[in-house]
Amino acid sequence: MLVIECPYCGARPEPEFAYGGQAHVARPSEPATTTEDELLQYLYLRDNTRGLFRERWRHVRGCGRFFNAIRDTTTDFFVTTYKVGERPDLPGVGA
Amino acid sequence: MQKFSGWSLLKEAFGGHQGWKTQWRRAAPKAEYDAIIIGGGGHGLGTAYYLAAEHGMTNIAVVEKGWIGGGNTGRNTTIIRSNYLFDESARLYDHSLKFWKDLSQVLNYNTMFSPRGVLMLAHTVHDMQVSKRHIHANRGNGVDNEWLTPEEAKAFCPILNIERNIRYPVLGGALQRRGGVARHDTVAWGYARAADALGVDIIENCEVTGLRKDASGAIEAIETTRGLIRSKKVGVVAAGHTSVVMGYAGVRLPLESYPLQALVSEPVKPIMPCVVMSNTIHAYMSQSDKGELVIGAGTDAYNSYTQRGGLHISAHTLESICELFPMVRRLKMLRNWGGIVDCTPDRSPIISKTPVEGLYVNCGWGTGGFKATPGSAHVFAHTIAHNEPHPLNAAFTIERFRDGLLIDEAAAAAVAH
Amino acid sequence: MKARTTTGGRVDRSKKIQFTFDGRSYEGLAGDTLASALLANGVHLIGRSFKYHRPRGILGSGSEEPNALVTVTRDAARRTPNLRATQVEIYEGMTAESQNRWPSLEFDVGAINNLLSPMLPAGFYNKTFMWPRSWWFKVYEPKIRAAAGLGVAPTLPDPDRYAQQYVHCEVLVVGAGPAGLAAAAAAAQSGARVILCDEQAEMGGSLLSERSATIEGLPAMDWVAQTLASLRANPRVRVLARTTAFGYFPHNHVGLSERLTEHLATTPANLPRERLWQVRASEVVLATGGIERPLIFPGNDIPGVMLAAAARTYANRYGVRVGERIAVLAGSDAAFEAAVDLSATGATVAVIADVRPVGSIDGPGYAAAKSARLRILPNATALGVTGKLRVEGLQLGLIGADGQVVAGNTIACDTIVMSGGYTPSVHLHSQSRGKLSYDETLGAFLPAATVERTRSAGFSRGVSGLAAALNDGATAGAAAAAAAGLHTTAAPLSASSLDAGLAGQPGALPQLAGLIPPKKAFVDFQNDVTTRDIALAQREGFESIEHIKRYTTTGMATDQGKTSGLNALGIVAATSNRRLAEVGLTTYRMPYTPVTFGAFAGAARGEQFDPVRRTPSHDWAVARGGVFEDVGNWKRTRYFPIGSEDMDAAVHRECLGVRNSVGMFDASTLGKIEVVGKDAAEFLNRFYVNNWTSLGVNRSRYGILCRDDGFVYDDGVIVRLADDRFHVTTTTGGAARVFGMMEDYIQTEWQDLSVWITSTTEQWAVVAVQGPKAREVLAKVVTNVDLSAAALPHMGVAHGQIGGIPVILMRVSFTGELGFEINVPAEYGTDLWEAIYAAGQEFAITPYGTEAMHVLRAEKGYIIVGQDTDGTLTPDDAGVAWAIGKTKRDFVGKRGMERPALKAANRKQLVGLLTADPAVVLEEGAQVVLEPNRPIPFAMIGHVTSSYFSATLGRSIAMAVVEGGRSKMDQTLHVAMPGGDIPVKVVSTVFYDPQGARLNV
Amino acid sequence: MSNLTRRSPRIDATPWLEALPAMTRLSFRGGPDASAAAARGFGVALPTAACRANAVGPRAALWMGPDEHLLLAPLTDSAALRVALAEALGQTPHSIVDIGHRQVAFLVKGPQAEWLLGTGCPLDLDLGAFPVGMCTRTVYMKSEIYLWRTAADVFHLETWRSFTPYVVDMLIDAAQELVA
Repeated sequence: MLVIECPYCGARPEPEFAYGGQAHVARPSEPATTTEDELLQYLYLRDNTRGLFRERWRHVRGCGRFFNAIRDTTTDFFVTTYKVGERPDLPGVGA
Repeated sequence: MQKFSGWSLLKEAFGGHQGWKTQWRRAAPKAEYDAIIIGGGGHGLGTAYYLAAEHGMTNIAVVEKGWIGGGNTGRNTTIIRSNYLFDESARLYDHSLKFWKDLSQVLNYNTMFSPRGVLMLAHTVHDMQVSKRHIHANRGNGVDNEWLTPEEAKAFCPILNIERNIRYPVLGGALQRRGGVARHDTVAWGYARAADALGVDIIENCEVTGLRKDASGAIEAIETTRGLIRSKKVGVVAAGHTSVVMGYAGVRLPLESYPLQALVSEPVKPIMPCVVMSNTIHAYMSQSDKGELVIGAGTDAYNSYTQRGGLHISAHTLESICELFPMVRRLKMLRNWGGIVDCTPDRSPIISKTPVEGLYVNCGWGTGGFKATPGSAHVFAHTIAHNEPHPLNAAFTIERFRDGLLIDEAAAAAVAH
Repeated sequence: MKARTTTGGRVDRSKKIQFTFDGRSYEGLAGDTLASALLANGVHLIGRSFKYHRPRGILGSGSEEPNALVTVTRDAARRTPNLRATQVEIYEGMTAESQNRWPSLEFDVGAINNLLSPMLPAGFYNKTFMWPRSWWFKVYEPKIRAAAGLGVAPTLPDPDRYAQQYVHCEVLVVGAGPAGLAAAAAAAQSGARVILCDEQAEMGGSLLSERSATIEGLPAMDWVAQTLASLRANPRVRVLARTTAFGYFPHNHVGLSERLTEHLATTPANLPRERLWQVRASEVVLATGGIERPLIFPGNDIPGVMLAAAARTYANRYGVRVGERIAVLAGSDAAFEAAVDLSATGATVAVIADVRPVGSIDGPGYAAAKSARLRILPNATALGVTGKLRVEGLQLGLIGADGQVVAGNTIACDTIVMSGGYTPSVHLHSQSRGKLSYDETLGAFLPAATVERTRSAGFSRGVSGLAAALNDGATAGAAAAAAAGLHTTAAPLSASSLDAGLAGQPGALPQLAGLIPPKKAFVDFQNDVTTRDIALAQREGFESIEHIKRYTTTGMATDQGKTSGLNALGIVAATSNRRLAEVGLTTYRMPYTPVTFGAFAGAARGEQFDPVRRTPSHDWAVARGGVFEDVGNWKRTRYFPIGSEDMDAAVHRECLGVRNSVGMFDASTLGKIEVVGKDAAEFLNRFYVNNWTSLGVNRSRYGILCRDDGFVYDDGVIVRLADDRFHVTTTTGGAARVFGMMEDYIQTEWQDLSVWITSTTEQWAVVAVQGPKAREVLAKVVTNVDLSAAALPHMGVAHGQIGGIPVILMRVSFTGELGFEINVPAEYGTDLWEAIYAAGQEFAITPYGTEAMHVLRAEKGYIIVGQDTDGTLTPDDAGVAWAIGKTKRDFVGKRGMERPALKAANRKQLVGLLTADPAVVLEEGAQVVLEPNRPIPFAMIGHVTSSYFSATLGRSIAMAVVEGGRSKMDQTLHVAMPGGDIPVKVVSTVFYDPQGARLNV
Repeated sequence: MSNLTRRSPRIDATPWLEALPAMTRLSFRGGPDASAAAARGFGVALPTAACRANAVGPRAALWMGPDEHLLLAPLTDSAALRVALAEALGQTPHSIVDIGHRQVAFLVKGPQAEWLLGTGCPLDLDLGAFPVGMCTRTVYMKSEIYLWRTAADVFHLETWRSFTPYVVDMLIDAAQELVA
């Protein structure tokens, strides 16, 4: 049971959160011009990073907000969490 | 290959067992192979074995970053069944189940396959509908699967609680009698020994650090902690680490790796004659030949490579186990461990060529890869040897996600309405 | 209690306790464990080993015990197998039994395996039982299975209760020996919240086994009592005895298992048997001490062979003389310390044989033994043990200068105690993913770099000696408090004790090959793993320690290698000429000691396994004999049988009741979401496939929701309550996930929209009134509303009152009849239900359940998402493509469903099926095929999704998804059944009133 | 003509549990402007600090999220409150949804209240970590709960109504070992 720092509520236990998968996966918003490959990227392809990974969480049993996190998937320790729309740069962390 | 049998055991007993030979050589990497398999689990070792045994490719290597069978092969709950819904899945898994039947004799290594029956419980009306759909579809594919009433289920598994006063009473179950369990380690060791006897190099403690392509973009070598090894055919069978390895060749996959836990109880005298699974309340249990109750838990919610999960995940599974089998509540958890399972969006595997010439991938087995070991290895060997898929894995491509031709075992189990 | 000393120990000699072991009565004292009480009665034979059924005694005195496993039975339902006698506290009337033997512990038929043992080396089962092939399934495997296991599981459900507790603290201290107590005291001084736990009944750790140690000038246990009293008086401190820290999880989450009642003769009804503590600690101090290692020599498993520390504990803590004539095998200085204390119990120490040469034997224990004039034999080892059910003698081996061993005397003795040095208990440090490094001097792995906020103290990090351990603990406790942001300093503590050296040599004793008697030297006692098994594994090429563990099963017994782990490593290192550090360790996994399943499950049992969500009509339905089904957490009434009706009869009647007059149905479980904001319509436009901007206020529309992959995800009626306010309904099971999906798109994709959503599922109770008489029923109860078709047409919405309470009336129908859904604030729901029922009496209103609802909607071809669709169907496949807003630029799933494969002509499409024989009801899930009478395997082109007998139509009806189904209208297909195919005709999914005449009245 | 009576889930009083009467309960959503405007209509400032409640007399505003507040008031205030809020908010974008029946409120109280909630709530409920005036959504065992500490040993707890029996039964079960 991880401790997750909600950018709004502070450090809270994992059962209050829902995982949201990889962060910053852009949704193609113009269906008319979206290619099959763009759709594939959006719907299915994921980095599945071993190491520092940008991911989404929702504080579903708390303030209800979606937010992003950078977590090391080899240790499950968080480096930081940040609000939707933000994107702190961090050495060694990919897109 | 030194013959294993009761006689050889007896003979060796008189010699103080001094005459047993090493089961597989401690091979050092050669400069070049005709094919390299990355990943020394059951699927990878099996692939090497079938490449050698059926396709005459003996100049091949299996490279493993740790010790063989140390990944999900040695960390799973060994459930074997083939009663999958879709034609493609049922045929692939049944292909595998047929191998299990005489795998011990073929490998001359007792894999302890025990077809004691796998019973999948239904707890809701919706579960029953899904079960029956499976049973009918399985029949069309020649896969045995039969419906049991709660009373029949209890007769088959006498410790099953079919009382109506529990939260989600058992409404029946789908039984595959040919399903069962096997001894996980022996699968890796048995394939390793048999492959080694055919000349396959099994190279442990050899981690892949890069994949090298030639000017045309085809695979030409792998970079490892033990040096560069050349090969024009490379098969990646790295389970939870597949994304990382394939990333070296610039191939992105529809995979996410999750922690999956399993646990065993202290050994007790036999109480559980079969395998019972409940997808609805997340519980899987069988009893090993040592007497331990072997219990599978769910995955954690998040991607991880830590090979461990949270306490709440195993606790949740034990809640369910104690409801289904209330007499085990006083028994104790002896050991709990975690694996890394690589899941695809449709929960079906990928056994496929890749956009990189000469690079093949076998992954995405999620929580259920052990059962498929021999069949998966067999068709993957075919794919590598012929540079074309075997008919049984032709549908399990990477492209199916782009084309919308999913084999959606997960969706087909749909959630309650 | 012939082996009880006359004085000393921490047992209460005034409180005698009667108990039975294998049916014989014994007497023990309050404070005894089962092991100490049996030893006090001279009983050493306690159990049988797993594989060879060898007689086994008591090796240790705590949770490390591999041999002395027993079953304790309170009553038929309260039988607990595989308990370590060394941890079981006796109580008056306790019934304990030995395990894995038949017919008796003394004479066990299974011991034949011991004679056959040359045939049963490690991995023997991999090599045999393969011929004849069928015998594996019929003979070998069943036999192996039947022989499996140690204790016998209970056969009745466990009636005891288990509790759980979340708790937070600044400092968690694991282990209440000297280091742990000092750590807790230092941390507590800072004002930190401190939790101190220890697996034993009494706190004090190694101090419990000391005779003469002092701390701060006090007898050690007086200091312990004083320290504990001060900790217990501190409201910020929690002291937990009988509590094992079993698992170290990410982010300093530590699981503790507390045993509350197992030691009591009568258990208070209000107390749980065990409690699982989930501790979240800012800092953790691991003061888990160490475990003594056995020496590996032939016969080292015979009852009467015991760890020196254990023998000393029995002497000093329990007042038990473990033998009358004792031989001591020393591999560390601690053995001498034990010899001195054993001698003080009145036992004769026959010899102290030390494997080390004379010059290298040194230490306080050695000095004490010398001054006690005990017989010390350096350069000596054990070649074997005589005796079967109890030690009778020790065969000495003498180590020459060249390392060769020659046979020495056999020393008569009834007990052999041994000390191979101590292994620091680094289990939890390792579980926390901390690194370990091998210390050559101590011969042990010690904690190195940490990952979590944790630190080890005392012997668990190799610090030995009482004063050193105390001060190491105090320093760690103070440092932990400081790291948690609190201030404290650790005052130095003074102490005196013997402080015998704890270092030793992991691995087997040197032996001369030719002299090894035909007896096995055990490494893992419970699993019967011998030195030869480990050698065999290596001979067969198993090099990784993980492979050796799995091949030999060493370390995999119920003690999880606590006494065997390092010895196995030592043997592997020695025989493979590797340094021990190179061989490496196997992974430490939770739990540290086995933990009861019930403790993990806690209070989640029976009905409380999962929340039961009930609707306002629930009690009414129960009173009417309603039969329920589980849908998610909800209980929904499936049907309301009258008298002896079965489901078919009840559903038949309920359907006709609705069609012919009027029925009522509790629709409260449907998910409801209020969507509010100036962009509410635009949001729904982007989210659902339909067009919403054109929907007028107080009008409703059926909506389809896809995911971006283009497959149907949910559906429901959506009402526009105002320009900027919609009332969205979802499926019962989809409520939470649709809400979450809406939040996802609002918060992360469409931040340009001014819209908010609120779940109102539980704000409203909903009664559906359906049937030709529905309007007349409503007219009797609803006021302030015009119910006429003109004022409130199909899909219209009106606001009225019932009994002065505002209600929302939705003219919607899932039956094809004139229908209304009445929404009332939930706390009026029960009364609303009863009011409708009362008003409907005049029309013989029929309460109906989900099953009739399913039939009625199927007659009209209305789909149920999750039954007729399964996550692989597009709206077009499901026949609801008409709902798609064709002119919309984008909506969720628009691009996904345009993929060629999702538009292929031969996709599975929802159609109706009619059997030739109207009485035959197809089975849901049955497969549709083109041709009859095919061999298996055969090609399947679809399956039956819904199938019922329609009372209205007097015949069966079914829906199915069929490849290219809509192009197969009127064709005959077949439904494959084991008993013979059933011919069916493909028809429209609308079986009843296709013009909708009954709807628009 | 029928009369409908309001019926709440039964919560038997124990030394640790106390049912609260039905109340006006609104879910308020909106940005800072809307919150400020709503405060004028409500008569209680809507907290801007996360997880904090303001209570003035019988009315309280609980922070539930960055754009979400739970407004509590006596049942009799209901109609007047809706009018006052509508006037104060005017055209400021916001959402008000009546959730008066969605949730059931009761107190968990007494010196063991913190311990009792700890049997199923994984939050740190120590007074230092969860002071008087703090509020949040969280979980108790398998149910979502709304938790608001109104005094050192009093927690105002709300659940969705169908979850109330589960939460109450679990609390009563856990409280068995407490002695009044």
